[in-house]
Amino acid sequence: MGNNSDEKTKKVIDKHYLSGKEVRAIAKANAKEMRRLEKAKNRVIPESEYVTQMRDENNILEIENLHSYFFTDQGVVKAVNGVSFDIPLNSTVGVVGESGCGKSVTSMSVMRLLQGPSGQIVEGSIRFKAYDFKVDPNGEYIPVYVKDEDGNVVMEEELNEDGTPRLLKDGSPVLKPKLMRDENGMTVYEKEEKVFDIAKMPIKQMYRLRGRQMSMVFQEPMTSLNPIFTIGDQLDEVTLLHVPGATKAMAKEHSINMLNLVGIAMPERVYKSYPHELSGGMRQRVMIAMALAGEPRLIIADEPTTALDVTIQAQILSLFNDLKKRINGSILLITHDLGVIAEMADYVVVMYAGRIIEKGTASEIFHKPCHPYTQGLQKSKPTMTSSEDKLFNIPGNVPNPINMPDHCYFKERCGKCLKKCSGDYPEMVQVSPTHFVACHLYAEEEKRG
Amino acid sequence: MDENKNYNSPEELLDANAEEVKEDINEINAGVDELTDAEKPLDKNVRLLSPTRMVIRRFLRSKLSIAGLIMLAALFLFCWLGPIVYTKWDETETDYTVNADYTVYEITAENGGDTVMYAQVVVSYNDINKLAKPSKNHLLGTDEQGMDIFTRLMYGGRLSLTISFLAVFLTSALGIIMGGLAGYYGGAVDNIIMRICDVLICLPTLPLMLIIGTVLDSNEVPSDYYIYLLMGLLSVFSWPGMARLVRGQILFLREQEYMVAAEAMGYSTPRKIFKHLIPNILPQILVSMTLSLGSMILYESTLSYLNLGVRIPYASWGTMVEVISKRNDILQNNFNVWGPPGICIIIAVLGFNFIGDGLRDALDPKQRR
Amino acid sequence: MFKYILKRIGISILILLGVSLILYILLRCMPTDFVEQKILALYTAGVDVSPEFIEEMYKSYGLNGTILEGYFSWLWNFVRLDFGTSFISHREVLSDIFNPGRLGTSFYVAAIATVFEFLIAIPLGITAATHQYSFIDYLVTVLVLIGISLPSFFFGQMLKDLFANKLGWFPVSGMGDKTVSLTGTAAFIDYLRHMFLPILTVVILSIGGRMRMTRTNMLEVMNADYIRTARAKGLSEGKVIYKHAFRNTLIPIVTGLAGLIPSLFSGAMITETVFDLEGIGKYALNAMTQGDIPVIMTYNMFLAFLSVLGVLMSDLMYGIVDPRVKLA
Amino acid sequence: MDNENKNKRISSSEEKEIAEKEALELRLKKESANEAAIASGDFTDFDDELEAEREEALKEQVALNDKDIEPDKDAILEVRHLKKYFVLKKTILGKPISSLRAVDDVSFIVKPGETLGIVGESGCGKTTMGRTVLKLYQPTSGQVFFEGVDVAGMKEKEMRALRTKMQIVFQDPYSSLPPRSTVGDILAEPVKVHNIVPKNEVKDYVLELMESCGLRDYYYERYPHEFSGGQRQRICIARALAVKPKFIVCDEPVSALDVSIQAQIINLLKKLQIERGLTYMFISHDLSVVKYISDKIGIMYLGSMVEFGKKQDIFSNPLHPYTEALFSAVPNPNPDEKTERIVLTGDIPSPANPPKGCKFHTRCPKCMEICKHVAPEYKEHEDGHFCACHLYD
Repeated sequence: MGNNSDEKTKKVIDKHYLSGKEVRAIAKANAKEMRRLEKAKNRVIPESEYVTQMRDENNILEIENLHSYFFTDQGVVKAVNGVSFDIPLNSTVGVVGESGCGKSVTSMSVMRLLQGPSGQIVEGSIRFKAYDFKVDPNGEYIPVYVKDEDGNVVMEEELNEDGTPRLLKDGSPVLKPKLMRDENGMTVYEKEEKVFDIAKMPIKQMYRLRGRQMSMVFQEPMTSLNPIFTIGDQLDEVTLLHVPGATKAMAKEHSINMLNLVGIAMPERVYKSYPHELSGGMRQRVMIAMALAGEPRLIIADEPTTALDVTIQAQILSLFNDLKKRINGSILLITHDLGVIAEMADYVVVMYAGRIIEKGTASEIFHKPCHPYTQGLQKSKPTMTSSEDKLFNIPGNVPNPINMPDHCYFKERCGKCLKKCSGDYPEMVQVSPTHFVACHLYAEEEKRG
Repeated sequence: MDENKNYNSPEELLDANAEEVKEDINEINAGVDELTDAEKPLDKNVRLLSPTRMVIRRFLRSKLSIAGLIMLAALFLFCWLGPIVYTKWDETETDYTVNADYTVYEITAENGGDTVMYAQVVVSYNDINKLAKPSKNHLLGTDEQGMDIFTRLMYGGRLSLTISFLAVFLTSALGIIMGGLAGYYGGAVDNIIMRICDVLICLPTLPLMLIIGTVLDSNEVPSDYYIYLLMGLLSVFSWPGMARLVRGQILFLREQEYMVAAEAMGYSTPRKIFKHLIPNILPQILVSMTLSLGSMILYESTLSYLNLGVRIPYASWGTMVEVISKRNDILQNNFNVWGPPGICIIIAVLGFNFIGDGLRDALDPKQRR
Repeated sequence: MFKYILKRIGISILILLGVSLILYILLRCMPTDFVEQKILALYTAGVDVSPEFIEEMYKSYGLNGTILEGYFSWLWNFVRLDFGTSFISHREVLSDIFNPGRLGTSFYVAAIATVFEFLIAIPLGITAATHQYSFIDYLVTVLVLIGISLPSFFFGQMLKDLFANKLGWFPVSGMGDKTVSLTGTAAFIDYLRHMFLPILTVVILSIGGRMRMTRTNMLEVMNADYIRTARAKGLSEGKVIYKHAFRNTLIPIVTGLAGLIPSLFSGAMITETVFDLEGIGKYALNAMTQGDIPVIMTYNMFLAFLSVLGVLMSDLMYGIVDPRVKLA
Repeated sequence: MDNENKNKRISSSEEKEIAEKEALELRLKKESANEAAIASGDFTDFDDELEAEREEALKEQVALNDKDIEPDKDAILEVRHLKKYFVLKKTILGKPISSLRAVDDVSFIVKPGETLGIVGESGCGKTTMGRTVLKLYQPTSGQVFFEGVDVAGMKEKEMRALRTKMQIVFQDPYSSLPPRSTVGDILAEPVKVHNIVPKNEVKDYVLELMESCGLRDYYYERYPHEFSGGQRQRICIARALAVKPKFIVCDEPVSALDVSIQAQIINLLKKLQIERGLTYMFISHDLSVVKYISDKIGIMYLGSMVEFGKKQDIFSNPLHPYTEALFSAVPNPNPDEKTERIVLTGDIPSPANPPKGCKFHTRCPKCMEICKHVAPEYKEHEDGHFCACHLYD
């Protein structure tokens, strides 16, 4: 036991840990930044400040240069660090990456569900095309009136409570414009398409989008349902909240329809039960039903099958695939499992340490992976059909995204490093109309070709 | 790279890809299992908080913890260093300076139709200087017995704090042993200990102490160690709280995989308990002990206030406040007699509670910020 | 369910037996002549204690036999609700302790204080939790800690000195103004004026713990996954807090209500003494300092019974309030 | 009076005898009816409870018969009729009323240097089995021979010495390391306790161990919370190796890890196996991982082994419908290859209340009438390929 070697290790440790002074400095800077961002979240601003235009009309969601940070005692964790991708209408986009790559934080940012005050969207924009009720200056919904062929509003007699027509003093009936009603007898309100920049929206405005325009299925079905309300209560809540004028009975009918839709065999019984009486797979179905109940245009599924058993995962995946055809909306699927992505997604985004390193259509990513990380990821997953003797592996560990270097984050683990890799972080390079990669290997090529 | 090559079919693409993959495997697998230096820089980049600093950092984040530390430090200095520096009076020394009380009576008398007012001054001499107002001689005045309040405050503090510490240590020791036994062995041992806990918890503490006080009285326990005995017995009856905490923690930890791993390693039972279980429940025990120090001080002072604790002429904070339970005039006129000890009690209890609360937050593994 | 309750009642009886055994052993720790002395002292002080009474006392407490004999003879009397006669008042303990006026006074003070405690503590606790690390949270935490750090005797006396002696807003002590005879509303107002300070003392002393409990529970619930689900549904923050989070926080609060049973009837010993209220607490304290054994034993058994009842009730409440808990 | 009473007593005991006799007859009748039903395939009047009792008795008989057979000399581990029940409810006197059959009559053999993969979903008892084999749980019944010695009946003290030969690596790398010890302490403690190397060589030994597990020497003084999941799992593996074991139970060692790290750990385990001649029992829910590392594979469902055999046999010729379903449930990472998959309906039943007959019949796509009533026998179909299914009767 050399004293010398002991002392050496000691020194290494001292450098390894943050000093008290540094910690105080971090805490001070964090507190200031968090206070500023929290304030911005709750301020009241006119709508014009967060209503924008889509870059491409075929997209439902466009994320551009999104930065979401966590302010921790050990420094700022740049969980999402300049992420940009689009979700086209009626398509499924899969985000894949390892733990800590920022995929879940991205989805939470879209829903504005980051846990404040430490988690904050710092920069960037998330444009979402909402198709929502139009509101008049008083904040009321505008009903749609029945019109005849000439475009004039049809008038109808106003009725008294007993069903007899209400008459004016001169005996003529009181007329009012006839309201348009849907098959349930519900009043139809005017809707309009509007593009919101979610990153800039005051948090109170988000209530209009969540559940109705975009909804979310979470990873942990066991804890994501409120244990003291029945499934029915929790499902009805969505309908009652988002369908104007909905009654309890209608909500129940709708909820049971939804439970049927997600393949629950005895919807009436499940409707009355409490979450703890159901199995994990059933609860995840309920979560999906809840996400569908508001008829949103975007469903975010954050690792929806990770907590489930293989055979149950297969059930849920086939349910999703079935739903994809039936619902009128897009899905943002977050997962670490390439197999799940391959089964579900049309477009794939690969993330690493808070950044996108590659994106493209599913077949591009799976058949022509460009980034060494994507390639490595695919090869390191043992498959049912492969039979190599030794599994490929990417050396090293997933980096902790505090104090990231300026160069490519994957450099240390990459087997194809160039000299250039020690330089700036690589730009996104287009290798096909739909395929982008952030790697110096291809930047070279682009210049050459 | 052949990214721009055209493939005729997906199969072809797949094949081409497969070959490429093979190359890559050979390329990258060279040196995979050996430690690559590649890992080093990123690893080094991240600087974390050491566990101790993490706790200290969280503890000191709260200004309340700092306030608590300062309050207690001041109080301890006052009680232990105070009597060494300020030696003018002793704890039980009565000030025998004779002082005179002047009482003025108004007397009205009729004097030939006029009402005339006289003042009659009655001078009464006390053989002791009791209930003196604060002065240079007595910084906080004197009490009923003519003893210096400032001095008694320091000695009383010594006693109150010492007793509380002893009681808490005794309670915790009992609690840890009983809870540890119950949690580790489970089964019948657990059942018996927990039923004993149930019984003890149902015993009302304050009335119980009153009975014990009566018992001690009846057995004519000398007042020198009367309070120690009383607090010792209090500990005997108040360990169930700690025992339940320890038991719960042990039951939780036993399920943790590292305890299963210790079992799989074939460690002996004492090693498992003392090297693996106890160090991991120590933080919770520490928090609970700090918080119960506060409540012990409250108990001690309450018992003293009820005339069950420290007996005059010895001082304790509770005893010093006790006077006012019988004398409304002292309550009204002599705040210097009962105010300072009361405030000292509050400061001590508050100090321990502040620190306990800060420690709880600092050691809470669930805290993420 | 029924079986469960029976089982719990059985366990409760066992606990009560344990409590009674401990109490009896403590009692027997007193030298027997002490009892005699105590009674004689009372006799000489003018309390009417006859030799027959002493004899009866010896018999009912088995003070002349072995401990076990004595215990069973005492227990037998106790089970028959024969609690003996008080040394001091020389009345039946049963009617003396459970005197409606005495029990009522303690109950009113405790009940009113509890209502205020909940009304203040719960909203404050929730606000502190939903604004974690904010100024309000800080303030609440400080207030909580101060509240639980106050010694009741000192704080009560301070309030008395300030509001009664110095400011004269409230009467110093007692239950009513004895100098004048009041009726109707005036008497009621007078009663309230006398009760105000004791209630204030109890509220301030107990509010801290309740607030802290609410805050901790609320914080835990607010971090739960289902709160995130509720937000993702599009519920407003207010609804998330008051419907989803609060309902979950309510479970321990409601079951905690049953745990209040002992404190409702046991009386606040110190507070009642400080403000000179004729409640059960003051009565018991008096008995204890004077060594009135029959009263002490009965009072302590009563408290033990109440706390066993409280535990049982709160467990039953869990079964009712929380759908996850099945009592079996 | 007395006489009358006596008479009554006699008559009552006589009645009892008669009743017993009748019951026995009825039972025999029912038993033969059951047998006939099984033979004919008509289960309308089938007595399920009786059948369950019969099967239970049969199992016990077989276990009793096998008890005295010498353990296999070539095997490092031989498990015979292993059962582990957890008591859920008991009477006041401690007699179990209902119990959870986590492991229900499992038998297999592992040869030195092999890797046995155990696959199953949650609640199938794979983790319990891993721990029971190591006697971290006391087996309810059955025998576990480790190198020819029955571990199941061993006392704790004897067991302690044997612990150096068999080790375990856990699933959750976060809860399996004590949070308040440094990596050095964690690794050095077992070495010191079991005197693996002389005291002055402990540190060097540990550093060497760390290097072979891919851990840097300066990690020695660090705490577990500073490491990522993969590194923690390396520490766990190093800890298991510290006592130079021969046999390691790997309880889902990679399922909490990221894909790229999974591969690292699997490769590490493989490397160590070759270097140190280790035998693994590799428990996982991920078929593709198990396939990669194992020589033999056992598939469990609700506490029972439903199929067991060499890897090649199981993959090329899966016998049990559950195995087939598991295979097809694994998502295929090829977006253009949309294979038809067998999706099992319904949920996994609770192991506390498993279905009658074949436990899998509630979800089985090939369920027959007999499956609902009679539990299939676990038997060898080909050389070393076991299966419990009525399809192959």
